[in-house]
Amino acid sequence: MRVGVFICHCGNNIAGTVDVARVAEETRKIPGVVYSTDYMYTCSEPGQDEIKEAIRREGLNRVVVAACSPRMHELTFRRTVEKAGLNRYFFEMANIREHVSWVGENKEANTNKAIEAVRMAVMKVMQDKALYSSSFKVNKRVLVIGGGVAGMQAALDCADGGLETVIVEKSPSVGGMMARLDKTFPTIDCSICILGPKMVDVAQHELITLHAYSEIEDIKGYVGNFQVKVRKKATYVDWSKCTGCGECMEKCPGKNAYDHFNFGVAPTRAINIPFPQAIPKKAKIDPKFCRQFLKGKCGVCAKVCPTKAINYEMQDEIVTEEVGAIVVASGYGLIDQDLLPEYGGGRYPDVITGIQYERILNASGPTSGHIERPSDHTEPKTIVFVSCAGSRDKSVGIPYCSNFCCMYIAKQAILTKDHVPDSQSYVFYMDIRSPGKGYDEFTRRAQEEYGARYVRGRVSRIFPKGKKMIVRGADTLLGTQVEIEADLVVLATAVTASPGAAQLAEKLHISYDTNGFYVESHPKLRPVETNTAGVYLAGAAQGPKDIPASVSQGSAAAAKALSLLSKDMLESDPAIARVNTNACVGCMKCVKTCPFQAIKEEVLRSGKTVAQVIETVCAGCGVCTATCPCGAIQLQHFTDNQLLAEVNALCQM
Amino acid sequence: MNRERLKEAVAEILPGVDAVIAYGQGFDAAHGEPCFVTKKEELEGLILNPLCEHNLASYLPSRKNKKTGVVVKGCDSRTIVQFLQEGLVKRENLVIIGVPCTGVVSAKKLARALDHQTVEEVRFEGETVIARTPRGEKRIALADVSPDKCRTCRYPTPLIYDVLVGEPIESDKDPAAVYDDVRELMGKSLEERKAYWEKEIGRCTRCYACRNACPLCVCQDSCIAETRDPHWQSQRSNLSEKMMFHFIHAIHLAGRCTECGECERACPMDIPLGKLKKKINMDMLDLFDYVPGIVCEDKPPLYTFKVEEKKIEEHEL
Amino acid sequence: MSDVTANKELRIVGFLCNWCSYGGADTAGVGRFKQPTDLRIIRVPCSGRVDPLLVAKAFANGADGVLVSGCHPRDCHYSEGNYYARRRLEMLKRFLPFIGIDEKRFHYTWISASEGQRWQKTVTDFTKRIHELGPAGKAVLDPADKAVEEMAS
Amino acid sequence: MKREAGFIPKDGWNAFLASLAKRFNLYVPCREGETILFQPYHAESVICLDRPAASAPKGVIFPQSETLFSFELKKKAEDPRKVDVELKSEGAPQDTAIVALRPCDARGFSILDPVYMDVDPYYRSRREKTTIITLACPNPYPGCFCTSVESSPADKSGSDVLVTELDNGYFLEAVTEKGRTILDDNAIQDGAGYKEEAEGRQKAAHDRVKKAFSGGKKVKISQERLLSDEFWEETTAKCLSCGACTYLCPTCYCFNITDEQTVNRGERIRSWDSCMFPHFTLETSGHNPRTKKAQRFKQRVGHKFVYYPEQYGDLGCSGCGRCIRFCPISMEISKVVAKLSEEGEGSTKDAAEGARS
Repeated sequence: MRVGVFICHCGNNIAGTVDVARVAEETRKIPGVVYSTDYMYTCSEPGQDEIKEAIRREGLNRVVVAACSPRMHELTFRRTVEKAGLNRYFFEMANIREHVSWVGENKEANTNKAIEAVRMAVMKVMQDKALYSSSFKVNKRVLVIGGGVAGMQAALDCADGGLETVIVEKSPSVGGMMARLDKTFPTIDCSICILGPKMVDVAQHELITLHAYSEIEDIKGYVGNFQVKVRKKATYVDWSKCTGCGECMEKCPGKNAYDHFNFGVAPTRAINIPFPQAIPKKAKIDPKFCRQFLKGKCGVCAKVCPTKAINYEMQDEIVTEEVGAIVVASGYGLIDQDLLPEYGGGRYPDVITGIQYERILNASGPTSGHIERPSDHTEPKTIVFVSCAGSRDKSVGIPYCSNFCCMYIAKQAILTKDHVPDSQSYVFYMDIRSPGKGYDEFTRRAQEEYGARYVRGRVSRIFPKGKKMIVRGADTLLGTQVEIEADLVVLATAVTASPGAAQLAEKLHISYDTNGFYVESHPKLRPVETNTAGVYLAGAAQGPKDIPASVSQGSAAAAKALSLLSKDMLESDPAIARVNTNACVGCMKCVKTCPFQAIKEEVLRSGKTVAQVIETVCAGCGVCTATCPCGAIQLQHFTDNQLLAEVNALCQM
Repeated sequence: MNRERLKEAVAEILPGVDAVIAYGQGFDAAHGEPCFVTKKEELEGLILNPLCEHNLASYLPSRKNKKTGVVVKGCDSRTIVQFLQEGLVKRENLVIIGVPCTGVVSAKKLARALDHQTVEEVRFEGETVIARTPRGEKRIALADVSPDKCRTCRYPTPLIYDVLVGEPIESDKDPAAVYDDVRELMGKSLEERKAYWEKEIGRCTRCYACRNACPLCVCQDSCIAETRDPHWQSQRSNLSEKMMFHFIHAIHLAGRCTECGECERACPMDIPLGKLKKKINMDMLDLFDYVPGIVCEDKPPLYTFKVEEKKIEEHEL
Repeated sequence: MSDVTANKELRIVGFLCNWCSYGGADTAGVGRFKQPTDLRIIRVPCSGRVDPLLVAKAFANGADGVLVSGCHPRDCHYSEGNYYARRRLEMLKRFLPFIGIDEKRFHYTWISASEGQRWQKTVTDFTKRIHELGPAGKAVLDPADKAVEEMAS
Repeated sequence: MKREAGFIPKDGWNAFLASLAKRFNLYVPCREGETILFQPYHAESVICLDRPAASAPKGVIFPQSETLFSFELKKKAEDPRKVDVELKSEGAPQDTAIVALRPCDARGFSILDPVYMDVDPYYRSRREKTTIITLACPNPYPGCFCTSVESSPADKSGSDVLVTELDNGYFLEAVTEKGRTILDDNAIQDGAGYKEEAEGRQKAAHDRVKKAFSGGKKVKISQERLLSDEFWEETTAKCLSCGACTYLCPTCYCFNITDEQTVNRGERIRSWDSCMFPHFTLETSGHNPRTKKAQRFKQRVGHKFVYYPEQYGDLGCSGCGRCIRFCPISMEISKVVAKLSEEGEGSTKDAAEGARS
């Protein structure tokens, strides 16, 4: 055994609190170590060359690098040793930065800890076996979860790149939040006018299959070969017949159905097409409000439908899609206003949310673009905008900034002035966050050209007084209490993870942070990947984002999927379970505990029954190894003997 | 326990099986022994009395693909149920002769009661054992020389059988008492418990009689106590290695041990090995409401899970 | 081992799952959350890989404390590994004191990749506890060996 | 001149042990729970003479596991390619005595001697340093068959002193020079007068031992049966293939050698092994010539009653009966030998008669 060890200074990150020279020196005393040195930046190109050179010069057959976390650079160095002709698994990393130099204060203790960490790695590397990956076919189809702007962008890019793409959208139409916006900052483009064409492209692209009003039921498989069960929820309208003529909606007597698209600004019909530009433009029945379902008699829509598309008996349907990669663009939600009682949103009709205001401003909205108070449909003259309604507020469990509220408030203030020239807008804010291109100029215009009055401070309470809403808050710049008699109050309610985000994450085996947003595999360097191979993130599902950020992340995720599926075969990770058929007694306990059904029974020629691992299905968790009583099934690279070598290196000194 | 009816039952199934595993007379009057019957002539050698202490089910997994008849008491039948839970035997290859049992004799305890003299004759009158040694005849209450498992036996009638020799018996034992011995030891201090096991397990010679007698030690020839890959244990005969071996045995039996007592019975050093497994069983019962070897459809608790574990709470520091 | 550290450090072994807890320890590092230096970390793919026997072996070899940490339930990278771990490790925790190993020396918990502070707190508190308990004492000799030693002395 | 026979009154026995303990590492049969084991003597030892110990005192001279030598790999940081190996061997054994073992156990050593004395320094040095003070067996115990292997409850082979318990004391016979030095002690009275009483008891015990097979050392094993697979399959169907028989046996001497190393220290360990274990014959290639317990049990019986005799002209068994007494499934080696012997099982009866006449 000829082990070479390289101790990294990482500039001062490690060398600052660890005596790297001593670590290298102590390491030389370990039997089997023939070369040990310290280096300024081992991950740098000269650093890697030094490793390759040493492998040749010293005839090393095992390499240990003591540096940062293997989660950071293990792959880098595996490639390095491979380039020098070693098997990539004849390599171990000792984490002496994140786990030592950055967290320990006493240099001597750190140094000692580093020495032992390296000793452990050396003992492990001497137990390592050469592993070789095998390759398997990939399914060149992509699943996009969510038909918002991020999801559509990802789908269009994948499809344009030649990949069959499936979109699964929870609501009856694609478009997501952007479809509900009136204008977009900072250019004041008509939102649906720029989104509409994309929606049409999605509908018309021959490589895109759209499952609207559908949800993910279950996901099995692994990168390159996922099996996805999609639940197509019953619409009670046969979409293959529905032409979207709208007759049914006209005649429907169920006039007070909740309008999800307009966030309940005004009621809609029990059978409805969510909005004029909907894709697909199909009607669906909301049984919660439909007389046929509530009273068992009505059937008006069935009578008037020219294509006899109505089917009250319709059931949910499960379809299975096989894909090789998945883009998760499931979007975001908004804070439950009950958490903000002091504002009275939901209690007082004239206290509304930003997104509701978008619908009121919108020409094709319930008010046809005329600004009016929900309570008495009069035109408001004094409008107060409250930013950070829940955002950056630990007391409601939302420590983070919702990212785009400052901008849309400025936009809404501008639009308000356009609609009602004699109106006055007030904006309560904590800070104005407008870092994007042309953003800060935009918020200034709102103040300077459109006369919106910005008050720096929090609103403490909102309550009605006659027809008015009293907004009481602090002006922290003037250091005084302010009270404004408003006709309409708009709350920039906080962005949250979309409802059901956690359940979806569990189906995908990806992780989510304490706020419910999905976790990327590296915040800086792998922002659209997840820790599950073949699953990528796009849009606000990963964290609050505005349109351009969502669109670019959609394209980025698509690029990842495209590069993954550009190959016909994928390399399987050889660090999977393997069975020693001599030792296996065929008790099949491993079969019972494998989370992936990756182990099956096999009868050898000798007639002996043993366990057999299905290589492509095994994900390498090692549950089987911990289950097997006779140590016959061993997770490669984390075998009993390899872990025992580490334990013994620690606890027998 | 009716020997004649047993012989009939065995004779009946004998033609259809590779062998019937029953009981014969052991090397002396105080011992029974397993007896593999393959020919009618061997029927005469069969015995059926409280000397039938062994758990004959132990032989079944190694005969998974051979059609086998086996004589089981209530306690032994739990082993078969456990086998079926784990798929270690094929039901269709088993012909189970069940024997209701009111308690057996622990050869070890009998030897003690007879001061380890050579035993010339043993008779049974109801609940009394009558033994003759060179020192004369001695009458002993069966309860005084029966294994601990009998004292808390809850299943005197086999839970699974094809033929039942004798009438079913109801248990009159208190279920709560099953783990009294474990509770007693847990009542002692940590140091006392440590000392207790150091003394008991210190006697271990690593002869592996406990392991080989254990019906649920599936590994047998592949036991990790002896292998180098994986290399869990050295061959040193010091206490920590002995401890480690019995730790392995206990952990591997977690939620599987049917408390048949074979490990203790087989141990030439009289180490109370059953206690180790019983302690874990006690916890399995508390945590997962699971008792091994009762319901064929059950799943051993460590080979399954619940997303919400009612009894497991986060441990605070 | 240098005298300084030899005297004040105890032997604590941690088995951390790669995806959550090891990442959590990394996050703690990136955040420079200071911790005691006793703990040594062994990286495993999943808490479900942690065979209770590994913990036993560490104790048999003289570890003063053993810590196992995995992904939070529902959040396992392998979807189910930590559920099996939870059952095995709970069983182990209850069994250890029966054979004379203080269950306080063994702790298992769930820490996600984003919970750097939680990791810092766990390491700090567990190390504190082990120091309160003191050294576990070397693996015991065979009674016979003991006696022989006595005779020799 | 040194005494050939000695006598110790009952009340002098403990003093005798105490005086031995001053000169020797003394091993005595102690009660450990319900079992009796040979353990180092100390003032509080609960000594038990009334039945044979569960395991033979073999381990005192041939330990269950011993460190043949330990090693340390030493390196200097300046020259990491160079490794110095430092070997440490165990210290020389101290004067040791085993007291109150049974003649079958003592005979066990005389069966181990020809195997190890000339070739194994570890065994030899301990054997030479050890004095064996045997207690004649008052009566047989379940499974005993010493007379069938031409031994007896008062067999002297392997012993340095043979002690016979009498009504009011212990009669000591010196068997070897070592033995005479033991008797050369003022606390021990002259025993000449007790010889007759002792011999009477010894004879009585001898006659009570059940004869399991005839022929003694010359027992004729039928080659045909020895080589018949069916015979062994049938005989061992119930065998659990554990090592209880071999590990309790006073004459089994098979061992395994393993190296244990962590980082830079290690040991070479010799430990008991058992022909009943499949790993015993497992070859590096993975091939195993004895995968069946039938093959393994045949080896054990064959070794003791055919191969060992062929090599050393004596049986490899002292008839202590432990392997029968402690076998979890009552495997009866003496019965197996009877079946193997050409006279067959029937022979035991007339053999017993022969013994009576």
